Amino acid sequence: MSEWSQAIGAFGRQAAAAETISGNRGLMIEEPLLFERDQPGRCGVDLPAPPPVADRLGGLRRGGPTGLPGLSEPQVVRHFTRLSQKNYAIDTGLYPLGSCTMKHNPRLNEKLARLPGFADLHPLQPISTVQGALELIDTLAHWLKVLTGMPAVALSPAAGAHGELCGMMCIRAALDARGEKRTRVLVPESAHGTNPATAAACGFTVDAIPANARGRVDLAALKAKLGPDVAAIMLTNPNTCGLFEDEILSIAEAVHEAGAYFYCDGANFNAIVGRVRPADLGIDGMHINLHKTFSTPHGGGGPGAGPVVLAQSLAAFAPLPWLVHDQNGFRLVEQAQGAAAQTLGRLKGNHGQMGMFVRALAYMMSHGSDGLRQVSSDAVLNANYLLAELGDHLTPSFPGPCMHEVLFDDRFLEGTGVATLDFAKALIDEGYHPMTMYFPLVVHGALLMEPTETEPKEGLDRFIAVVKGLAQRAKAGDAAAFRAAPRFTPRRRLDETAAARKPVLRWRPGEAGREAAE
Amino acid sequence: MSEWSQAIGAFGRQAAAAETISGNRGLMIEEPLLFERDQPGRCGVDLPAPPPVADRLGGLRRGGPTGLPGLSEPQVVRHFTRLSQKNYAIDTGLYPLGSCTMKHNPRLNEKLARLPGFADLHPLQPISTVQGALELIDTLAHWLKVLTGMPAVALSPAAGAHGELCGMMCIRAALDARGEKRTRVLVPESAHGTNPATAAACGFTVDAIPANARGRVDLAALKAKLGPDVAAIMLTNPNTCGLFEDEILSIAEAVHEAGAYFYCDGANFNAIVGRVRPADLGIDGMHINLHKTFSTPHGGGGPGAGPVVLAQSLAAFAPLPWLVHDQNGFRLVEQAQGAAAQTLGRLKGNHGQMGMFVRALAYMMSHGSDGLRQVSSDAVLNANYLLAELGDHLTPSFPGPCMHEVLFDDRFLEGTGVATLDFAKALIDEGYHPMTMYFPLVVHGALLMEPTETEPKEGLDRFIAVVKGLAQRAKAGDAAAFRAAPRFTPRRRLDETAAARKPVLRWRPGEAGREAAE
Amino acid sequence: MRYLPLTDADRAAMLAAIGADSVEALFRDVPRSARLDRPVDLPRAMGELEVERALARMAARNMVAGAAAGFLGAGVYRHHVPAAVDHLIQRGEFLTSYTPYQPEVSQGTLQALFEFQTQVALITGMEVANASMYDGATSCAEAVMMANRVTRRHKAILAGDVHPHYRETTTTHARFAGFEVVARDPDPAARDDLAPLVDGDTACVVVQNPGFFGHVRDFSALAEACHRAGALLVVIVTEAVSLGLVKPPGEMGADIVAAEGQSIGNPLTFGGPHVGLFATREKFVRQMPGRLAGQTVDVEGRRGWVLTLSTREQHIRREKATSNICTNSGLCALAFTIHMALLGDAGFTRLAEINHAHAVMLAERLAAVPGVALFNDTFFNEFALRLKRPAAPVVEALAGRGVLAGVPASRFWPDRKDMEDLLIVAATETNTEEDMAAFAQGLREVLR
Amino acid sequence: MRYLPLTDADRAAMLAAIGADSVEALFRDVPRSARLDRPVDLPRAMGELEVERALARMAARNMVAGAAAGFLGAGVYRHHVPAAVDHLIQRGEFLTSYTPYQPEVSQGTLQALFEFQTQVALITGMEVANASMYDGATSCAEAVMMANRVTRRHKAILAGDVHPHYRETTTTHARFAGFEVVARDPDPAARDDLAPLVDGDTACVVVQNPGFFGHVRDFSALAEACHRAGALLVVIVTEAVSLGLVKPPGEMGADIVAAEGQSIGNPLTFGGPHVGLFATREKFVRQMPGRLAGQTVDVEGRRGWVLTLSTREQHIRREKATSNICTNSGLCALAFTIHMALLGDAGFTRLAEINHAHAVMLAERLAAVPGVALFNDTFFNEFALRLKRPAAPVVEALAGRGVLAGVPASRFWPDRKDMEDLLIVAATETNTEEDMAAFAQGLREVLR
Ligand SMILES: Cc1ncc(COP(=O)(O)O)c(C=O)c1O
Ligand SMILES: Cc1ncc(COP(=O)(O)O)c(C=O)c1O
Repeated sequence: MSEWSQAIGAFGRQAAAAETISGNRGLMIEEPLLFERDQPGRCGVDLPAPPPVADRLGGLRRGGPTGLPGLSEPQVVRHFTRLSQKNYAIDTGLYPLGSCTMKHNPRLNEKLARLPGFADLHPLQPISTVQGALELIDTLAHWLKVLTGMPAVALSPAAGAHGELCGMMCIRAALDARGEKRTRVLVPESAHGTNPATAAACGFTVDAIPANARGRVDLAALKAKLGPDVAAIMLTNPNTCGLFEDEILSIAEAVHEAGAYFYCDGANFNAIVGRVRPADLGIDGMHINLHKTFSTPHGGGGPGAGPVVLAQSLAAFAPLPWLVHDQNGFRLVEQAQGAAAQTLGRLKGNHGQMGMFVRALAYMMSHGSDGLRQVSSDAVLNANYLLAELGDHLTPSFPGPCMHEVLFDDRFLEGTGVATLDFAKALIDEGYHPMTMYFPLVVHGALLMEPTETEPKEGLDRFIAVVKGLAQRAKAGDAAAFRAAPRFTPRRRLDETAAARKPVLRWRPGEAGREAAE
Repeated sequence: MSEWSQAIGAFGRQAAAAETISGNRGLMIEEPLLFERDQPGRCGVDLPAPPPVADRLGGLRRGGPTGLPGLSEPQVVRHFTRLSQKNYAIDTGLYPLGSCTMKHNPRLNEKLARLPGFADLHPLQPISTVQGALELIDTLAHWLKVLTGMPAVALSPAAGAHGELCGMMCIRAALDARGEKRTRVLVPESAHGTNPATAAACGFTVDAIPANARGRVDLAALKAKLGPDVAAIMLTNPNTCGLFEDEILSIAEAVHEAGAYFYCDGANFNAIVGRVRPADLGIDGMHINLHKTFSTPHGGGGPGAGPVVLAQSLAAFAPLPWLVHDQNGFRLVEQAQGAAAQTLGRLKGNHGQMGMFVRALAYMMSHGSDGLRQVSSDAVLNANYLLAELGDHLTPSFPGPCMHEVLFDDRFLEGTGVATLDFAKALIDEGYHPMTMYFPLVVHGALLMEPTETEPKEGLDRFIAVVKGLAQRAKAGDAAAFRAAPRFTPRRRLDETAAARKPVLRWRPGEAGREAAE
Repeated sequence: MRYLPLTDADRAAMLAAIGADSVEALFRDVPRSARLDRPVDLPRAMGELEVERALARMAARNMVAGAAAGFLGAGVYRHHVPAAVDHLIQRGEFLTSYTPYQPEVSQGTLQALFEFQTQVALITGMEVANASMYDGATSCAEAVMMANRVTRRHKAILAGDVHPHYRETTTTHARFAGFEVVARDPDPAARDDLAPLVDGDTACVVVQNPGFFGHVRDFSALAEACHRAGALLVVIVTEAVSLGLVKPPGEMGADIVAAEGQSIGNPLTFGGPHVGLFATREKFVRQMPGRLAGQTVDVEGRRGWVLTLSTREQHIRREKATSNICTNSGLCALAFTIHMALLGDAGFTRLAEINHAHAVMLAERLAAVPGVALFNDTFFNEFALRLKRPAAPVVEALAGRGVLAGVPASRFWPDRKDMEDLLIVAATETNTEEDMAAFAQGLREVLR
Repeated sequence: MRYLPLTDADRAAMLAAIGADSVEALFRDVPRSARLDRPVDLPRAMGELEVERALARMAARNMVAGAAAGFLGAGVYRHHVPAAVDHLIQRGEFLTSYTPYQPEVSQGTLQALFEFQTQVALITGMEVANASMYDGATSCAEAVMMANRVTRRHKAILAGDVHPHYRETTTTHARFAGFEVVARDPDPAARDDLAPLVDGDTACVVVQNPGFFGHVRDFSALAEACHRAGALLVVIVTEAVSLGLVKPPGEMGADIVAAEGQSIGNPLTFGGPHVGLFATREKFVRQMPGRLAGQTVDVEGRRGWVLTLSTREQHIRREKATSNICTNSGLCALAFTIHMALLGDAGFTRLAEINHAHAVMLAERLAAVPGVALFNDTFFNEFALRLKRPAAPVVEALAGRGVLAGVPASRFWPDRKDMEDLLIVAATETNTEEDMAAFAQGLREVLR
């Protein structure tokens, strides 16, 4: 074992021994569950006594207490401040999570989304009182249509997967309108899980298409699979290997010839925004994750927004509501009537993720058409720089150039006893969020790195030095040290198997909870 | 050495050995200076090109560049986010810094202070356009006067020390008006450093009065020092030992009989707010730290606000501006004229710390007269609880009851080789901000603890357990472990002597700066 | 550009390292015909000040709900959110992190989700809850699809007073996922008894409480009827605050609760993003859609949290997943969790009591206006009025007087004459005495 | 009460542990006559919603500067502050921490202060700067008192175009600290030459650049005159943005620079809190007032920061301290540091250029209005106009038309006829073409 791993080993042991009385370690403070801070009679809000009235509940009053814990405001503020300190985030460092486009989230967008003129609007106010809100949505739609070259956009989808659903439903509706019953959808093996899941949710069967040696769709295999029962292909482009489907025009042609539709998963639009219009690639429908390409914050899992741009052939089936403009200004079509008679109907409540629309539009206007083009240029440049600098130390799955993300597999770890997972955990100790691991499934032990355009070169250089260093250590035979990682985090590796075997999904009174220091 | 200190020792050594490549440790990420992130041509704002004009600078253009570093917004956000993570704060844990009243800072107050109707007002707008702002200041003044029982309040002082200056200047002005030249000011040894510094800044000489065995002003000694050349006494009450000056009425009487004034340092008003009115104690003038008693945030050192309540005898000398109300509404008196002819003049620009006024008033209104009374009750209760629970383990300097803070000295550490400083640093590792150390100067190795009313009992119980545990360890002879503390912080003990011997007060190009990971 | 750290010098150096002579070269896999050689036809970059001006101008063209006397509900409610909530959710560590795939550096989000799941279970009276869905309407559709999986049946009966958006969203899914929906006629009087309709093909019955028209009902009997027939009872809640006062679905025998959580911690935001709540029985947990945070321990034996049971999810199960959802409403769920933490049992109950009291006071006041009839015998903070003439123009007229008077049923059923005169009115803790007086007075004048 | 965590049960248990039978008993040292037995006569506790309503009502009674066409300056300037600034200073770790007495857990604040000190030194062209003072006016007074210490003399000469508030604040200190102030007459034309006044008793000469009436001047010659006489030159800057374009005081030979930093990172807030900048020469550092962050290393040899040279300060030196200041303007200094970090050299210069250009455009426009004469030949973003009639009523009239037209000199010198017609006007990057047009048009009409 190297000196390094000895140190780690020793450290690991000592760390446990060196526990403090409180269990805290300086600024890293243990925090129990809210429910373990409960004190009856304590409350974090002051509400006036309700005016006395004869209730109208028809005898259906809640019987006992809810069991919600009583805390004061200072405790609540401290609780969530401490929890936040146990998170890694874009604001704290490089977050090269491939396929997730973890770019800088401007605070201007947060500020504008909170303007009362947007945040304090009820979706069902008279249309005459929300013309500014509808103007904003219309402006966003215009930007999305121009950037994609598509004639229509459905704005209500709440996220990428929801957008896929919208797009695939449009395709089903179009087929129905054509009186055709096509049931098969072709999905590359490298596709994100939401693609097959979406196809299935729309009543399609999924047929996987293999990749060729170059990490793209095997055109021959695709053609072989095309047939009268094929409804569509769901293709991610650039694909999840970070590669542009260079035969995309032939793919589109073949698909269309077979009478099928071309749905594109636009999660990776950041690689081409401002430089390539999906319409010019023969795409019939594509969702855009505003929370990726257009920087609305991920918020630890959401919310997002997944507008879907549509070709003329699918536009008539777009979900409700529709936004139209006439001599009286803007108007919402909320019923399947008139021009909207063929709509597939509603996909969610109200009119879409307004809060995300404001943020995305502010982001777009800040960049402008020139800036957005620079976004894709720099995103691709940063990824290729990682490929160039790390290519000799890790094992790139495919030759470059890549697009906005670069895919490595675990061949460089062969024989070291270090797995992709261990390598990722070692990166955590170094102050980095790991890349996406084990996705896409088409290569072994995938490491998918997406730096995004908001990372400076100096930052990438530091990251590169660390990755190189870790690769050397792995090859030097320090598997034990890697398996011990992470060591400097609020928690070390967690037992996911136990979590799944006996799921504990909520707190219950009297359940073990280790109290932490105030 | 005990097992604990062995572990620590081992840990200390290993920790250094276990350094990561990056120097980062998981979520604790190294961050260089802004200046070390400089890249010419990079900018965190986008400003339009200035309209072309013939300049009017009379040839006085700046010659070279400023040397300010160029960073993009993502880097700046990350830089300051990381820096913030190296701070301890009320939001993250107990902050029992005696004499500083580190209580919860409500976010409501932050929100209200940012209402454009307050934050976006120019101090020199026509008076007719700021009536609401003046109404707020007038309302705040009313609350302060009722809570203290004093007839007047000067609102412009920017902090406690500035308030002291205001109060002592009023006294000098009053003496001048009486045609008396009194030069001596009596200040207890236990006084905060700003008291003597203020007296000196007003041209007085400082005469220290000793404390009695009970930690209060020695009345006899005080009387002995009183004389025709004594201008005033500056007394902190409750005093910095956390004790109420129980002979205060006799003190006031004696001082007044001697023709001197009674100035009170109101930094500890939190102990009595809503329960005792300074006017009823014979006080002639007292400042109130809105950033202590009334919860405006300390912001890592400021800003604060130090309004001074004044007795009738001093009111005429209050600094400009004065706020008056007449048939046309509110008005500011900004000149030494009419009723304000005797004013001591201006103490700062504009009209006082408006941003703090909004926060303080929101805090007062939230509590109401009943809640403020509860504030002092709970603050005193919490401090006495610490005294009761820790009394047998540490050495209280004086018997209880104490007021809002409790004073211990280092006798309990005698012979352990552990100093107050070491004990404080060990608390840091346990997740606590230390109490005030080595102040007041009247006891040896002072540990002054002020929990404030916004700490829950459970939190105090955890703190008590930790302090007891550390006291035992100290007595068990673990001095080495204490001297090694803190170990879990972004930096361990820093060399303050070196810092003062060869001061490095700014970054200069080419100066050593260890780069950190992005 | 302020968000782009690369300088031209950086770009040149990086291209050199890559061995490409231009960025264009990196796009060589893009068919030439599809490469744009110039920026698209949209405005150029703007500074903060300009962007702020442009959007503020749009914002100014709207009537801010808080600036009016507002009584709109119908699934979205204006409540007061404590300042601490918005402050805390904006902390970068929450705001700018991704789904917690790396638990060692995501314990903050994971613990908060676990707390969210527990709160949702507690207020609904259910055993378990997930980490959120997009909104109430999609929760409803997912609940029905889950019921299909659990019962292996394919018919859902939707009550006539389930929120129309929820009904439509579910119907949309039914069409494409291939199950049957029996959507009952709108039922403003809440007279429709569904028990007789439940048969051996019925996967679930979907009801809402309080109903879309405000009625508060006990579905215990219906639950029994469902269970007797091997069907599930799905209860929708669009006003989460009602759970502070009204008997929870769990105590009525609900098998799945699909709810909208916006009322707690989240602003109106013109209808989104909001947060779907989803709760059910422990035994169905493996059929649940969405993410789940679960408790476990780390290698040092310390308690911690992870995402769990992911074998239900799309990234593992792909076409066999329980749902295709990936991104959910994490940050809205966090806002919910923080607001609920501040409320606690005492605050949550008190808040519900105030809402109810305000609604009762308002209902009495408005019912006294000539030409106005109160529809409901029972309600929580929302009720339906029958006006002597079409409601929509009345609402328009009142908006002109600074009163957002409620939602006309015709907004949802423009073609149904019987809905034309119906007005759905909600009151919350944010309504003052003056608001209510203004509403009553305005209504009196407009109906004169 | 929402901010008070103790429950009655807690209180009882704690009293028992203490051995007191009531909280009153803990106040036994308070003379009985001074103990209130009931709450004072003030309103009772209010919830967030009520407090928000009460204060929002007061806020609504003011004319928001940003809602008007605003041209006020005179020491306080309305600039656009990037959203990131206010977001970052609100992080609890910055907002709710105290003065960094414990460096191991205050490295964030300490490093930021070190960066602030460096930025201030760079833009003023001075060698060192402190960690902030209350505001520009108190910085000015402290500068004069420091000059007294350095020179062991007791006379300060204050130029006639130093901001009146700065002059008055300094004069107040002079009266009580016992030094002499020669305050020259207001000098709107900036013709006053102070060099001849400097003598062997002079501790310092205080000038302002740009002057209170906007003039930009070179004080190099005056600096030499001062130094020849063994006096110091103190230069005041009330508009920090000017340092992006105007030759800095350091290059003119200034010994101390006392400035107002509000323009960078801080809102108007009706005049406070703002942030005083204080910079000087290295050799005078031990005579400096205020806190200083300094670089050092920790026991592991890693670079870190501490508060240093505290032997100058009140908590160590007591009556011999260089100043009595303790709490300063930390958070405003942080806002300054963040905004300046975003600007960088390119942005800071550009910002200054825009301000100057707007002022030049405005000056030309207004000078063209009949009855208006421009006073200045040189200026940065502020200038003085001579109107054909008293300025105050003109400003009142324009306010009625939504134009905040500047500051009438009579606001500071109500009794000086020669100041009556003077109007001090500022322009910044926040003023639009429309703002300027509205001002010119309004002025034309009012003066007609
Ligand atoms: C390639 C791809 N497709 C689809 C999705 C799903 O998008 P969302 O999470 O917004 O539903 C993602 C997000 O991770 C993705 O990376
Ligand atoms: C007792 C006492 N007096 C005076 C002061 C000075 O107040 P400020 O820091 O607001 O100037 C303090 C603050 O620490 C204090 O504790």
